[in-house]
Amino acid sequence: MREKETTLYLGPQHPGITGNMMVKLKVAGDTVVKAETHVGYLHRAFEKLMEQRTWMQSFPIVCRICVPEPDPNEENLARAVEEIEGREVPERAKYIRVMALELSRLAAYMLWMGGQSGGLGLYTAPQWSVGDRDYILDLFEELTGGRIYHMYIWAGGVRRDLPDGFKERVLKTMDYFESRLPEYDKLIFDNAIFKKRTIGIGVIDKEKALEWGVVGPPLRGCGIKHDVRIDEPYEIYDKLEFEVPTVEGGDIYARAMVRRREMEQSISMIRQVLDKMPGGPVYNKVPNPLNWYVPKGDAYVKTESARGEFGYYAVSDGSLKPRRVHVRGPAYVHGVSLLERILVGANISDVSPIMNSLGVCPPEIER
Amino acid sequence: MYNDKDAKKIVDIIQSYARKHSLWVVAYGTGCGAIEIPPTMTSRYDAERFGIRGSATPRQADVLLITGYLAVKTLKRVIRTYEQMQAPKFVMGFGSCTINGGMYWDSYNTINALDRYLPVDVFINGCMPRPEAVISGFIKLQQLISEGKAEGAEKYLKNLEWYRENQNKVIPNWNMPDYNW
Amino acid sequence: MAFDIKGIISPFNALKQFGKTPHTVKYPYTKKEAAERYRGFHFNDLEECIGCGTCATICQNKAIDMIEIEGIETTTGDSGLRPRVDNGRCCWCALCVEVCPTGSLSLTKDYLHVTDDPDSFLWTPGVDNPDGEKIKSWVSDVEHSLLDYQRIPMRELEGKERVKSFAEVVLGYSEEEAREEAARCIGCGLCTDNCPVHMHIPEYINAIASGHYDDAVRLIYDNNPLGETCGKVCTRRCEDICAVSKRGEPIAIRWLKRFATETAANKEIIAEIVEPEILPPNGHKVAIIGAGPSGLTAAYYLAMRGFDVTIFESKAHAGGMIMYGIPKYRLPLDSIDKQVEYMKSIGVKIQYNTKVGTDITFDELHKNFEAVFVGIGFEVPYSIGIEGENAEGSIQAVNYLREINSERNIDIGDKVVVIGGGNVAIDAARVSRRFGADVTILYRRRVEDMPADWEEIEGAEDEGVHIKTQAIPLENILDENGRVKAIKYANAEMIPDPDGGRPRPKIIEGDEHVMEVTTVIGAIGQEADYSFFSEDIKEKIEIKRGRIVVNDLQQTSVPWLFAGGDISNRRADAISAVADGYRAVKGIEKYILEKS
Amino acid sequence: MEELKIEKEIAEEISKTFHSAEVTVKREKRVVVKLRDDLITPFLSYAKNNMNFIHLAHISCVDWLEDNKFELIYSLLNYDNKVMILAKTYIDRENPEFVSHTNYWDQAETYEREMREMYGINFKGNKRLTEFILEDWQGIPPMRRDFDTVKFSQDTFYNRPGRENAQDVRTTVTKKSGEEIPEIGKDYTVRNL
Repeated sequence: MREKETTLYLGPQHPGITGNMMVKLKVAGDTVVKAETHVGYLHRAFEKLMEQRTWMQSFPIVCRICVPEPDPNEENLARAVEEIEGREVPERAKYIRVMALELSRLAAYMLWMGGQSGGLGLYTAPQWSVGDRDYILDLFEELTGGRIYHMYIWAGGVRRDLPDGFKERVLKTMDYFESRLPEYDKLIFDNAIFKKRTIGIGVIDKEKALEWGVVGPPLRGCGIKHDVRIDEPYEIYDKLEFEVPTVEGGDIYARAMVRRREMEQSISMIRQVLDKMPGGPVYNKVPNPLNWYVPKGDAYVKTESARGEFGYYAVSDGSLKPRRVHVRGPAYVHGVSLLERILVGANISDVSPIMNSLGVCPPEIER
Repeated sequence: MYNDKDAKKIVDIIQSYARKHSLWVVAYGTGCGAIEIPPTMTSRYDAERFGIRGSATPRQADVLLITGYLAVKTLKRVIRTYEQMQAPKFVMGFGSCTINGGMYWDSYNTINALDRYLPVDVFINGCMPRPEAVISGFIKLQQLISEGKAEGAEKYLKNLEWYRENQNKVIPNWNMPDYNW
Repeated sequence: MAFDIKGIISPFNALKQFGKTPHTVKYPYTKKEAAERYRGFHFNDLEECIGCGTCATICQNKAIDMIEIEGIETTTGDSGLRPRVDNGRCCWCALCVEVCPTGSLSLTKDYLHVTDDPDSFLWTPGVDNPDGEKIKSWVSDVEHSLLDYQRIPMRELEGKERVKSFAEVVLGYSEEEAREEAARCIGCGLCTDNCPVHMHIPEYINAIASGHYDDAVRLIYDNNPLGETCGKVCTRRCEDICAVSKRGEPIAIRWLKRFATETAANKEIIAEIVEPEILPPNGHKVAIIGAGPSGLTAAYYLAMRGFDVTIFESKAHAGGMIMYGIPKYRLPLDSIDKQVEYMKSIGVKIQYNTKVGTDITFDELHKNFEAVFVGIGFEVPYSIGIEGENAEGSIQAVNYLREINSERNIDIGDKVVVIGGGNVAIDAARVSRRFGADVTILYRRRVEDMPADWEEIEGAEDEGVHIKTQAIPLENILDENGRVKAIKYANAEMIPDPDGGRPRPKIIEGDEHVMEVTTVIGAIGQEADYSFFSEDIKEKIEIKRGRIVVNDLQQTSVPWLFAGGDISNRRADAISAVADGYRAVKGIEKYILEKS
Repeated sequence: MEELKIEKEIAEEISKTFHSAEVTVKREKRVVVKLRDDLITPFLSYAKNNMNFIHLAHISCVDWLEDNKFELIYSLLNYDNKVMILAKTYIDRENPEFVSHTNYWDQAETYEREMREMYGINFKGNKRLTEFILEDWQGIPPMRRDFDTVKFSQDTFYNRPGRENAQDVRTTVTKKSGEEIPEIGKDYTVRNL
């Protein structure tokens, strides 16, 4: 029996949608026949604004591109301009940067965990994970002066050195997180409901994944080992011991497990960073930002963020301001072309978990 | 003996007491300030202590949080959401962007002063406001409600034309149903 | 999927949490203090702030306005404005704190402002939160500041090398160094107020920083035709109040000016760059007495405005004190020539070897010219006032330097004592070193009291000049031929001034010493020679403490007579003379236009 | 330089196949190829099919207003050796048109939609050049350099009053000292960053 097709607008005001976007669904019964994403609700024109601002003034605004995880943006822009200019970054600053990146990855995964499981009706999970995430935000507040927007990493290094006793507090928090992970396993990852709702749902075809430009945990959830941290090690990732977990299956559960296992890796990496961190300066002064002429040139740099490969293409024309900064967020592909494809055939109730598992983050799609 | 006037007063007091302790927030993360809503609502800051909780639909909700900048495209949806909400309804503006444009003061796609387009009852300072500030905002709102000063919705209806004029100035294609029946 | 018994039971593990104290921060009943570095509302130390406005410039949100605050005046080195933050714009990134040159601006732990009034978000740090000092959290420090507090060092000849010749000691910035140094400037412009000429300092520095050297030269020549001279020997009051100098080394404004002006290698290039807009002759004639900095400046701008200008110079070379008073290792001859030649090329006429009073009378000048500008400088040295001062072997520094700069030799022997602590004394000492003499400076007070530039003092020490402070000369001891053979001096102690002025030296009785010398050079100051004025002029003009009293436009009590340079200002440096010349141009123009 | 062996091999292969291409090895794992605009499609096809550059990381556009050109940048990644190629070309800024590459990569569609919207470049062959980020946009595409976002924002959106008493530091100082800044200086004074 052929069911009548109806149009369903999911979002922008919808509790299941990630962020502020809209998916226009054609459904037959409960099944999605066609999906069309509509974005632009969060378009702030970052790239245009950066062309109006000097290089240094761009740092406070890039972190706003991705709200749950601002640090990769700062790090990317910093590294892009450093590459154009040929500026060296002190070794200690590189370690601190990696620590901040991994802490923010951990925070982003905690938030994702809350969103993913909360969306499936496991209401205790967000209470735990978002509550625990706050301890990382406390650390960030102490380190950078801001809970959410850190504006900490910038060209030439980082803004301030670690505060006194920070290392101990980070280690304590990491110990706490490590002790919490088995609890999360029991609550979420072993949970029958969670498994039931995620295994075999939202499958990305392994063959297609590469061609579609899938990156990050969704790609590793297809069993493909691809991670900027090992492919093109930046900062000091080549000095750390870590593995890039891959899980076969390509479904929501596989992606969840990739993230779950990466959390362990992040905790271990943070410990290594703190252990190996050398002394010395943390900031190689850039010229006075009012007169900082960055030489002509361009650079494409990328970072592995919690949602995948973050790429920045920066062009300088030798003036005070960037000629162009193009931000390629992982959600750009995940949230539009990939989502539209894998939603076809899914149940309406699975749309939101699928979006969550892909890490669709509208502010980095439209910027 | 109480006369009618006193009775009305008592009803008002009971009403505003009930209102201020059950503020349901429409689940619409309009901007980046939405990232501080989960911590506020969950175990660490636990806003439910104040009777604040999420509501999936605008029609059941009392409070609309404008969490920061509004892109013009979102403004249109926000107006629609706001107009769908039933009185009593309140609007809270988060952070610098809702006050005078914040960081996006020169962006071609974000509005600068929210109170030109929607009646705002409480503004919270910050970029973005911390959970403490958010809770303070709610406390301020509760206080205004109990004092009977949170009258944004009435103001909106009274000055609808003025608001519409401002809204129409930035939204080029106004193809929306009118919910202000 | 098979029946997943483990998956059903394991979530019940959460029951373990039952009864545990929640980690909830029960705000507002319990408060969690913001972090040590929290970036909350601004605080500004109003006393320390100098109103440079860099915070307003850097703010990418245009959140900061500079406003007038009651009780804070505009003074030299302080614009009198203070920042006001629009918290409806601010994002608390603290860029403003990182560029604050004085460190007065900081962020605090306070972040709470909840209101129903959207117009209440204008926040004047320091005024609205006078107690903010106590909760300062994100503070500015030199190490993490975005500003560079270290000057690019100027390359110089080694002390040992220098004394071998009169080669220029300062080697100048390379292009790269100049741009790097210029980039340190925050462009506030506070310095311009302290410059007697009010040169366009932030503009030309910014032009250098952006690589537009031609524009820098144009901006310098806009109100100072002796930019290159000033680039080498200026006393640079601007650097004294540089905003960056509050916590670090000031921008090397003088060296940057030197760099910019030297990019124009000869008079043709200067003319090509500056493209002076010379007005057609207006038929008015102006005479200028003395081709010193004030006279040259007046002549240059008058000539540009179409006046027929003639300078009467008693010596064979133009430049006045900058030619005859400043040693050539500081200001080479060809640099002066280049600047004077350029001025001549735009129409300034100079009559050399024409001393007013002997070769031409002052009345003649008055008859033939509509206005006269006097910039004769202080050329007559003060006597030291000790016995044997006029004996052979005892000379005056200004005369000495003039002779040396005229390439005439003076035999000073091998043991020289210079008396005085000003720049002239140091110059005389350093010049003497270049003739191989062993040089000692005798100065009444302490080193920190010396009026000379610290760089000059350091340079002299590098070159091996001995500085003997708190030493007061008493007598020149002469040999049988009447020539100075030794100097007697007494050590002094510093006694505080009862009136609160600077401490005074007082001779310690009996602590007298004799030092053998071949030459004693006196350098304790000069005065002017007004003998060429006719009696009635002398009566009409007012002379106070050796200086002619003038109005804002350098006009004396005699309307057609203008004066500038050392004879009218107490600062006694080239840049003040240039300023006088520049002002006199306006005065002369006004006088002539009003008259005709 | 032993380190850049793979990159050099790739560069060599490209310059052998496309003689007019200007190939530079920028650094480790970055090869930049400058091509004529009509060679982009053959190049992308060759890189994808023969050189295994199967991942299209992004397509970017830079507006060179002074030269009246748009620069298009295609970034490709090879999953095996992790080398990235940036293929650049210039197209005319007046009536900008280019070939769509949606038939090579599905996700190119999104980039092309965005560039049409933000720069006004028409990608021939892309069937879905619909509104993407903006809604009911009137006027020139906003990412073009000649679009003045500050002016637009000031004209369209309301700025809260109350800040009119702001003073300029430089003007205050000149007012006190009497300095007159010449016309050429003004460009260097107004540090309207």
